[in-house]
Amino acid sequence: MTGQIISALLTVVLGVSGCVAYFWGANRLLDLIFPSHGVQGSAAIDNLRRQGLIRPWLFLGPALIILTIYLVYPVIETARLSFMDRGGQNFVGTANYQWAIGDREFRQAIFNNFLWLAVVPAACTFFGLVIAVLTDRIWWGNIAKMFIFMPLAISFVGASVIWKFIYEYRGVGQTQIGVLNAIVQSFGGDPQVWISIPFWNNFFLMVILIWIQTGFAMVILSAALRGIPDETIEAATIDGANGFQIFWKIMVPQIWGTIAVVWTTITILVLKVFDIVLTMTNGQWNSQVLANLMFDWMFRGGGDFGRGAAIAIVIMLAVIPIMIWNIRNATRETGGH
Amino acid sequence: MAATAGKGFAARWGVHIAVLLIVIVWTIPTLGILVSSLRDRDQIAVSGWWTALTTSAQTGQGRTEGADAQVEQNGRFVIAGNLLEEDDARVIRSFGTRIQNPTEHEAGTAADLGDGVTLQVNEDGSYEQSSPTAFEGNRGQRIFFEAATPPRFTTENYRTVLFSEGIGRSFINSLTVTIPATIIPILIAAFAAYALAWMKFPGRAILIAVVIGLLVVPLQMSLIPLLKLYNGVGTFFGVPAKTYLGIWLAHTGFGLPFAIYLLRSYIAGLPREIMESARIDGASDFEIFVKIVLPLSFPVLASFAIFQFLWVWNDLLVAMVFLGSGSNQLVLTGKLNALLGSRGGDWEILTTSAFITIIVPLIVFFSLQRYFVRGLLAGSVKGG
Amino acid sequence: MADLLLKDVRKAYGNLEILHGINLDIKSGEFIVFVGPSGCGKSTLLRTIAGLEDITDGRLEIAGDLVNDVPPSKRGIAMVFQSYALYPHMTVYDNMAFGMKIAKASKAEIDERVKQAAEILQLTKYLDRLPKALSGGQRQRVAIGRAICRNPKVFLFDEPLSNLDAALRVATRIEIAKLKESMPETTMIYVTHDQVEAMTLADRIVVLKDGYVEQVGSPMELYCHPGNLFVAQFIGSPSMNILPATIERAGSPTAVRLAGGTVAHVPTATPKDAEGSAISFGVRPEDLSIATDADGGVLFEGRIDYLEQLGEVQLLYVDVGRNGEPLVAKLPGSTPIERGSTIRLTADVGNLHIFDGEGRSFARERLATAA
Amino acid sequence: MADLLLKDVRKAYGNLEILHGINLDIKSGEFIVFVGPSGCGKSTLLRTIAGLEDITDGRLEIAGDLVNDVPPSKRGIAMVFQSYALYPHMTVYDNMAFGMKIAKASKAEIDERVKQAAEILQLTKYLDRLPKALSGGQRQRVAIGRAICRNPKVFLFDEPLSNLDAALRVATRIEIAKLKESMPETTMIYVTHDQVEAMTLADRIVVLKDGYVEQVGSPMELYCHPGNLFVAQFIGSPSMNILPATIERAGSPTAVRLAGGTVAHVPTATPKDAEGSAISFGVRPEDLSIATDADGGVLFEGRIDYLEQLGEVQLLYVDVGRNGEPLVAKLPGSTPIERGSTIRLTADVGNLHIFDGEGRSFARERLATAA
Amino acid sequence: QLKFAPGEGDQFTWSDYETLQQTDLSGQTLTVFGPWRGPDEDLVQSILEYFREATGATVNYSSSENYEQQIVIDTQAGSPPNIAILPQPGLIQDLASKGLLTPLGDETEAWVAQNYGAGESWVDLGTYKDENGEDQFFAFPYKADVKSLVWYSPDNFEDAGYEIPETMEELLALQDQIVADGGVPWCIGLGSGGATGWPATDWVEDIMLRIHEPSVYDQWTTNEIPFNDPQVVEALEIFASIATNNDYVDGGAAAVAATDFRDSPKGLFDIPPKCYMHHQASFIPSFFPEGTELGTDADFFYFPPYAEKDLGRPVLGAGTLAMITSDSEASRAFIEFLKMPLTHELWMAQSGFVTPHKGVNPDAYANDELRRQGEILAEATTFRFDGSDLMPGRIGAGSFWTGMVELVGGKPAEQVATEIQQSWDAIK
Ligand SMILES: Nc1ncnc2c1ncn2[C@@H]1O[C@H](COP(=O)(O)OP(=O)(O)OP(=O)(O)O)[C@@H](O)[C@H]1O
Ligand SMILES: Nc1ncnc2c1ncn2[C@@H]1O[C@H](COP(=O)(O)OP(=O)(O)OP(=O)(O)O)[C@@H](O)[C@H]1O
Ligand SMILES: [Mg+2]
Ligand SMILES: [Mg+2]
Repeated sequence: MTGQIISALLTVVLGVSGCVAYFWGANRLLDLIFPSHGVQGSAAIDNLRRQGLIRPWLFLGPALIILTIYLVYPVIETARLSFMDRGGQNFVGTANYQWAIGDREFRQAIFNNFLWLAVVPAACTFFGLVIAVLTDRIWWGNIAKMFIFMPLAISFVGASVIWKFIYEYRGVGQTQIGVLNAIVQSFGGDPQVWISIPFWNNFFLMVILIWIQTGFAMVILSAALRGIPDETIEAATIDGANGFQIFWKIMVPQIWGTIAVVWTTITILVLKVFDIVLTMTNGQWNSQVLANLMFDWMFRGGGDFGRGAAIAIVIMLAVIPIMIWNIRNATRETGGH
Repeated sequence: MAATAGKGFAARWGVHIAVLLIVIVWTIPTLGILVSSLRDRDQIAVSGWWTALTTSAQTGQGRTEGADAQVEQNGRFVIAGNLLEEDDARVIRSFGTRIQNPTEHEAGTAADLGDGVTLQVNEDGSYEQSSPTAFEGNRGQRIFFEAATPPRFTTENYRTVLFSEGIGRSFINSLTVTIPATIIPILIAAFAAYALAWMKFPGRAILIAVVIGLLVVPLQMSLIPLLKLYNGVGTFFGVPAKTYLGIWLAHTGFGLPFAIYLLRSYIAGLPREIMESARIDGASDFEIFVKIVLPLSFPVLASFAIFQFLWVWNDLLVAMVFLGSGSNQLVLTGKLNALLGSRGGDWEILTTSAFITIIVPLIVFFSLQRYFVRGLLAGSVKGG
Repeated sequence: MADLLLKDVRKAYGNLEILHGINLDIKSGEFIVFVGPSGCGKSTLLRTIAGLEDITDGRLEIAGDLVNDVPPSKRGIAMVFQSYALYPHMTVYDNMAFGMKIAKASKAEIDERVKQAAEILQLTKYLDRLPKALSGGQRQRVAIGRAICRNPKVFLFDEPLSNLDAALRVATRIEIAKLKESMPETTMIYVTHDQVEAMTLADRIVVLKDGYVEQVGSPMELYCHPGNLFVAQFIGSPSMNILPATIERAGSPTAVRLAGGTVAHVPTATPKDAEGSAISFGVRPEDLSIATDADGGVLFEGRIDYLEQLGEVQLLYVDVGRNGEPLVAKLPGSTPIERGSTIRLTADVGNLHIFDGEGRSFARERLATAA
Repeated sequence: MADLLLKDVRKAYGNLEILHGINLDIKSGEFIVFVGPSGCGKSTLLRTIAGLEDITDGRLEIAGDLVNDVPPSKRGIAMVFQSYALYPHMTVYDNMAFGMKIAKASKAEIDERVKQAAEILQLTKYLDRLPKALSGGQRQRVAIGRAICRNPKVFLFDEPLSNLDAALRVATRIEIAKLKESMPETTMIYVTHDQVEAMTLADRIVVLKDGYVEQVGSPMELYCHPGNLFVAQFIGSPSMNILPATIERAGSPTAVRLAGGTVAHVPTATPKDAEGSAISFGVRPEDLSIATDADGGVLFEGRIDYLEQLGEVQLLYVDVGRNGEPLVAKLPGSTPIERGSTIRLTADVGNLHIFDGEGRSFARERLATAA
Repeated sequence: QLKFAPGEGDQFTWSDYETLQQTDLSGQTLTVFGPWRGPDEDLVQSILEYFREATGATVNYSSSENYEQQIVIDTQAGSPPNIAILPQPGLIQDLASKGLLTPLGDETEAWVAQNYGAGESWVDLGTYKDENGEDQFFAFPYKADVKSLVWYSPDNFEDAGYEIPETMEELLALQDQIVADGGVPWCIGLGSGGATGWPATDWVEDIMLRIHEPSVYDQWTTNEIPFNDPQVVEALEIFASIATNNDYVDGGAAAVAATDFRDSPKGLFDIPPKCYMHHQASFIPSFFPEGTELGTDADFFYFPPYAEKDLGRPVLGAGTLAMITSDSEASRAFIEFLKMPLTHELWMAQSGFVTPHKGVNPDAYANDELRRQGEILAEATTFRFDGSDLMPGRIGAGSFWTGMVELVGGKPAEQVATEIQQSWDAIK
């Protein structure tokens, strides 16, 4: 055991220090190759200019390499596969895409995904923001935050078990072991099979993701909130603004960039998330979403890589508007720089 | 600002009450997991977890002892015994002999079973069955009863999970995977984010776009091409394909787009004058990054660290694929998962593992919380 | 009605007490100026009055009501922050309009008032800009504009003109004076480092030092009758020359012997027991003049060490043998003087000040009764 | 050696040109002060010199090298930012030591220089504090300290004293002057709004307006011989009184008829063709004095509208019938004057200024040759 | 640590162990990837232990919650285990057609045909088309499950005076009898997270085997007759007539799809009982309440055939199949190991293992229940593998499942079948 701990420690230290060594060393090396200290006049300036050309790439280098290997290459591979047959061996043109357009389930998934996109990012961001703001100024705020954060930390399987027990249905008149039906029944209503009510079941599934992801929004937004200069809030207080007005008119606009980040991230997450649907309904009762459909085609019963890849590409294309919006934001921010 | 003078009653308590309400709503499901993890499987499936907290009426059944336990008393044959175990805390309220009507008779009264046979079951579970004729057969009378069951919890699930073989090793495996897989992407992403936010070079906007685009790449799509690559590299160099380095890089890769995206947006928002001031002080980009940007980015670094840690910690798929699923390489989630039966009905184990895995991320969350400092930039610039 | 009463107001950050029991009684409609060295607690006091900082101890009353626990927004104040505290995401217009929008003023009224304030502050061109695209002075003006757009009972200004150029400064100062005139009921509290601002604007000046009030009084009172050495040196620029001296003969006038041996007859009463004690003798640079032969009382004689030409006036740094610390004299710019030459200076006895061993003015009893 | 040469330097934010071709030749070791109205581009120019802003057009040379593209760190400059730009996460000590640490100075040297700067700036008590626990003036001093701890070829100060009280301001100003004296090779460029600072510190003053250089010259030159109306009014406080007038007789001296009908004989040469043209006539408030009966040339006569007592001096706002715009006069504080009374003012003819229809000084030819 | 010391107990064929010891594999590593986790993993490890002990090979067994996904990834990426053991023929077909499996050879094929009960059906089960479209024997069946079982509580039957039905007619009559007595005959739960619906496929398959010839069943699973063939629709309708009848199922029709298959058998043991019968495979006792004793508290009977149809005693089953995904000496030796009766007996002697291997000693069965299941398997006139597993994954683990959910949700059988057929067409 101790041996293992030591070797683990060693691995950790090696791994991390290797990374640190790269950045430090690469920068050092650059300074050595193109020295700017101790060199006279224009030579130093020339060297500095060279440094300026190279250094961004030193900073970006590892990220770019890793991104290329781990994400860009697979994307290209995916794009390639989306024009191939199920085994990925023969070229089939756009057949996979044509199939997708004609597929009822695919269209269902697109529709549902729109629902998800409309609800989940907004809800998570909103709740996350409200919680971040409220907990920010009370002494037990950190503890409260921990409770909101917990769902995020609970492994997904654990979470799905408990939501099962929330939506669980037992026949009319029986003891309900699902919280929701127990409540409904205690108010004299008839228990429902929540996750099988078409259309509405989407929302019951969304609730789960909202429950989980609000913690995410909360953490990031509370970090951002802490960065708001207090003075502006003080000024607004003096201007007579009440809590709500300060929140909406002073705080929210100032962390708008972060809100956009959170929103974008959750939007993308929604596009990718499939485990909730998979474990709760597996897309039955009209609750299919794209990511689950993709997973289904990729891996179920040996899989059809072509179609899976085609759906994956559709998911990626869906992000383009978000991408454009973000780039706009980014260039606006940096416009002054 | 923390010191702003008084607020009204509503403002003072309203926030507390509102937060409390939200916390309660949010915690109910989590509480459900906690309670479920302390119950045994049968209970989980038959009664709502919230009922576990209170005394509830539950039905049970027992059987009188067989005929050979009978004694003859005053001309009647009597079988006496107890339906409940010695340390059973249940209190019997009513009983019956037909399964369709288990609450026919009140506890403590004698029920007439016909043919002169009577049966009395008392609250403590003791029963006495008497008959004018001798009992036959060695399977006794089935007795159904309804008993008040006090809350019953078991730490058995935790014991099962915590003392399962190899859990310590997988815990260390998990840490070995998680710690570098958290720190490495932070470093790499922070450098990249700084470059994307504050350095001038051609193609910056495009790179930002690409990063956002890569956020959406589904993990599942990358696994096969990557593993192929790993195997290729592995065979080429004659090293095993599944190594810690491999999984760190994999997690780094999957975490990077978000990290860069998040960090860049934060770093770009730092006051420009501070950066300029450092530049004038002669600091190079590297020094500015290390001495100014990193310390000022602690809040966002901490929040990213929390998430990356969490994702890696709770990840199973990537670990299985890139580290392997042998018992030596199993990470904690993998190990806990292996405790579940093949058909996955072990909710008590599931909920228990959920609670065990939650602890480390919570510690991380709490210890990184303090980097969410208020007014980090206060006093640095005037105006704005 | 916006009387302000501070009773033993204390403020501490953690263990560090910044304000040590401030007592002030500000009448409704008064224009009060806080002056004091950097870091003495002026901003802190202002923020305390605004309600942005909790009062650690003491009472703060506005219009007779205890407001220790009243939130800032309910105190009816407007404030200009030393660090501006502009809303970075709002245009200049919106920054100025915010308070009124909150107060649900009509669009037309908001527009009118903002435009008017912008006009006064020469910001009209910049109404659509965000603060980050403004110069330092422009930002400061926006901060002022934000306050004057509103209609509060109390105005708090924290060095509102520090980043403005002289002309604009004068103009804005006059605007503030006018503003005050147009709202006779409104109380204004103003922090400044500028003597001219303090002297011209204030009904009363509060001199602070290290978290204590040193003296409160009208500008002329502080100038002519500083209560102690600190105030004497603080008010007036360049500051009063202070020299060690001894009382040769107490009474009224008091005969004071300077280090150089000269004796001056200061028309201030001193108690008998002070005779022979070491005191400080003060004279303002601008009260010094070149002694003509006709003048009997040459106070100082020395070599001109250094000379600063300021146009209308010139500053003379005269070595009168005080271990290198020069005596400063301010003479009309036209007087022909050469660096290195020797000069003899005198002053009207009415402008001489004497302070006891603890630095308190001997004239303070009179002041105390006058106040 | 740190000559600075700006040749037609232009700077635009997007389409908005802020600096319209600045030409300046700054000698090594000079102390240059930039003055100008708020928003005229002083900070921008300074930031351009520092290399923080790209030059849109033109050439910037330091010590003979074109440095348009040289990064700030290689220009050998230190800068005090108008907005301080302190490192919020570092203590005062570390803020000041940062530049030297980067330059790999020895610990002992850093310590010595920081302590020394802190001493000068009265910051010793606060060395361990973070910027957020400092008052406005203290922050500003840290910013100054940061610059003076380093040993650059060029110092850039952007309104470094605006948040300091008078005494500290004088002290710091003198420290800066001393600093300059101790480094005769170092060039200093200083932005200020304070006339006294500009006058006392500068070797040459650069007056900027709306992104153009209006005049460059030594303090006294600008004071005595302003090149145009703008400079005349900008330098000096309160600013020069400008009145419409016509040239009655050109030549040297020039006879000028004021609106009131008075004729003044100004000893400035005017070209013949200017005769009869409408001009502006200027006289500084401090150059005005009460006309005694003996004086022949009463320039103005009017009612005292308003009176400001500043202690040593008083400001008179005299209604001389200029549509309510008063004439300002600065008289010694001791002169007994009453508001509402009528006063007659005169001035030394040597202190009278005349400007042509476009606002240029008639004396400018002489100035041009003198420069 | 060997569970049963070699040589002890004559129910085991210990001679096999000696044979195994002849093979020396020390220094070699064998990686085995299987579906068993948790308690099942302990069982499989106890078997592997003998292999380790006897041959000296290092055997690494691994499994995963996402094992279907994982095996696809590992084989596709080129780092497969040596041996993969999977329960889904559909998935195996897929791997085979991509050339990721190594044929086991004619000899093994012949061995199965000879030594397994209903040997030809097992050979068929292990035979798949390789990448060239040729049939090869790839998968060695090891460990079977019997699906045609109905579970009940003997006590409750006794108290109510019900008899074990011997024919389908009797079963249907019993069903009505129970309703008449105020009880509920069936507990059916289709819930299974992402796999919701599969228990119903077992019902339908069992019914198929009881109303049609086995050949129809085969045509159905290979789509030689369409899914919406009237013969199939008939089976669906029979199932629907039970599952959508509020009187017949606990909780009413709505509960069927919503109840987890792991929870549903618990209704048998409730007081009063929620239902009297539960159709499920042999693994289900692990989900009975704790302390339930098989044989006394719970028992099973064979899901009977229609007397009038005279189709013999068809048995529906499932099983796991072992394949070589990465060939090596050890892999081959492992397949040989699986052929040994001992390998079967060792697991039989523990729990949850039924085998069609004719050479094993039935005495090795740990209990009567297993033995009786073994007998059902042995007495079967027809044995058919789980049809949904035979169908392509998209159908058998996809539209068939969802279709079943829709069926119990009230959709007409005809329409359900047509939709499933459409999805089948879509992947052709
Ligand atoms: N980022 C920007 N975008 C557009 N205009 C700007 C920007 N920054 C400054 N300006 C404008 O440029 C002009 C000059 O600004 P600068 O800061 O140089 O003024 P300044 O002379 O320093 O004034 P002050 O004395 O008020 O500090 C101002 O009118 C200002 O509004
Ligand atoms: N958050 C804080 N924690 C500790 N000390 C503080 C804090 N804020 C201010 N101080 C100290 O309190 C004292 C008073 O500060 P304040 O801002 O009131 O000064 P000031 O009179 O406004 O000075 P200035 O003219 O320089 O703005 C200063 O010495 C300052 O260092
Ligand atoms: Mg202050
Ligand atoms: Mg400026």
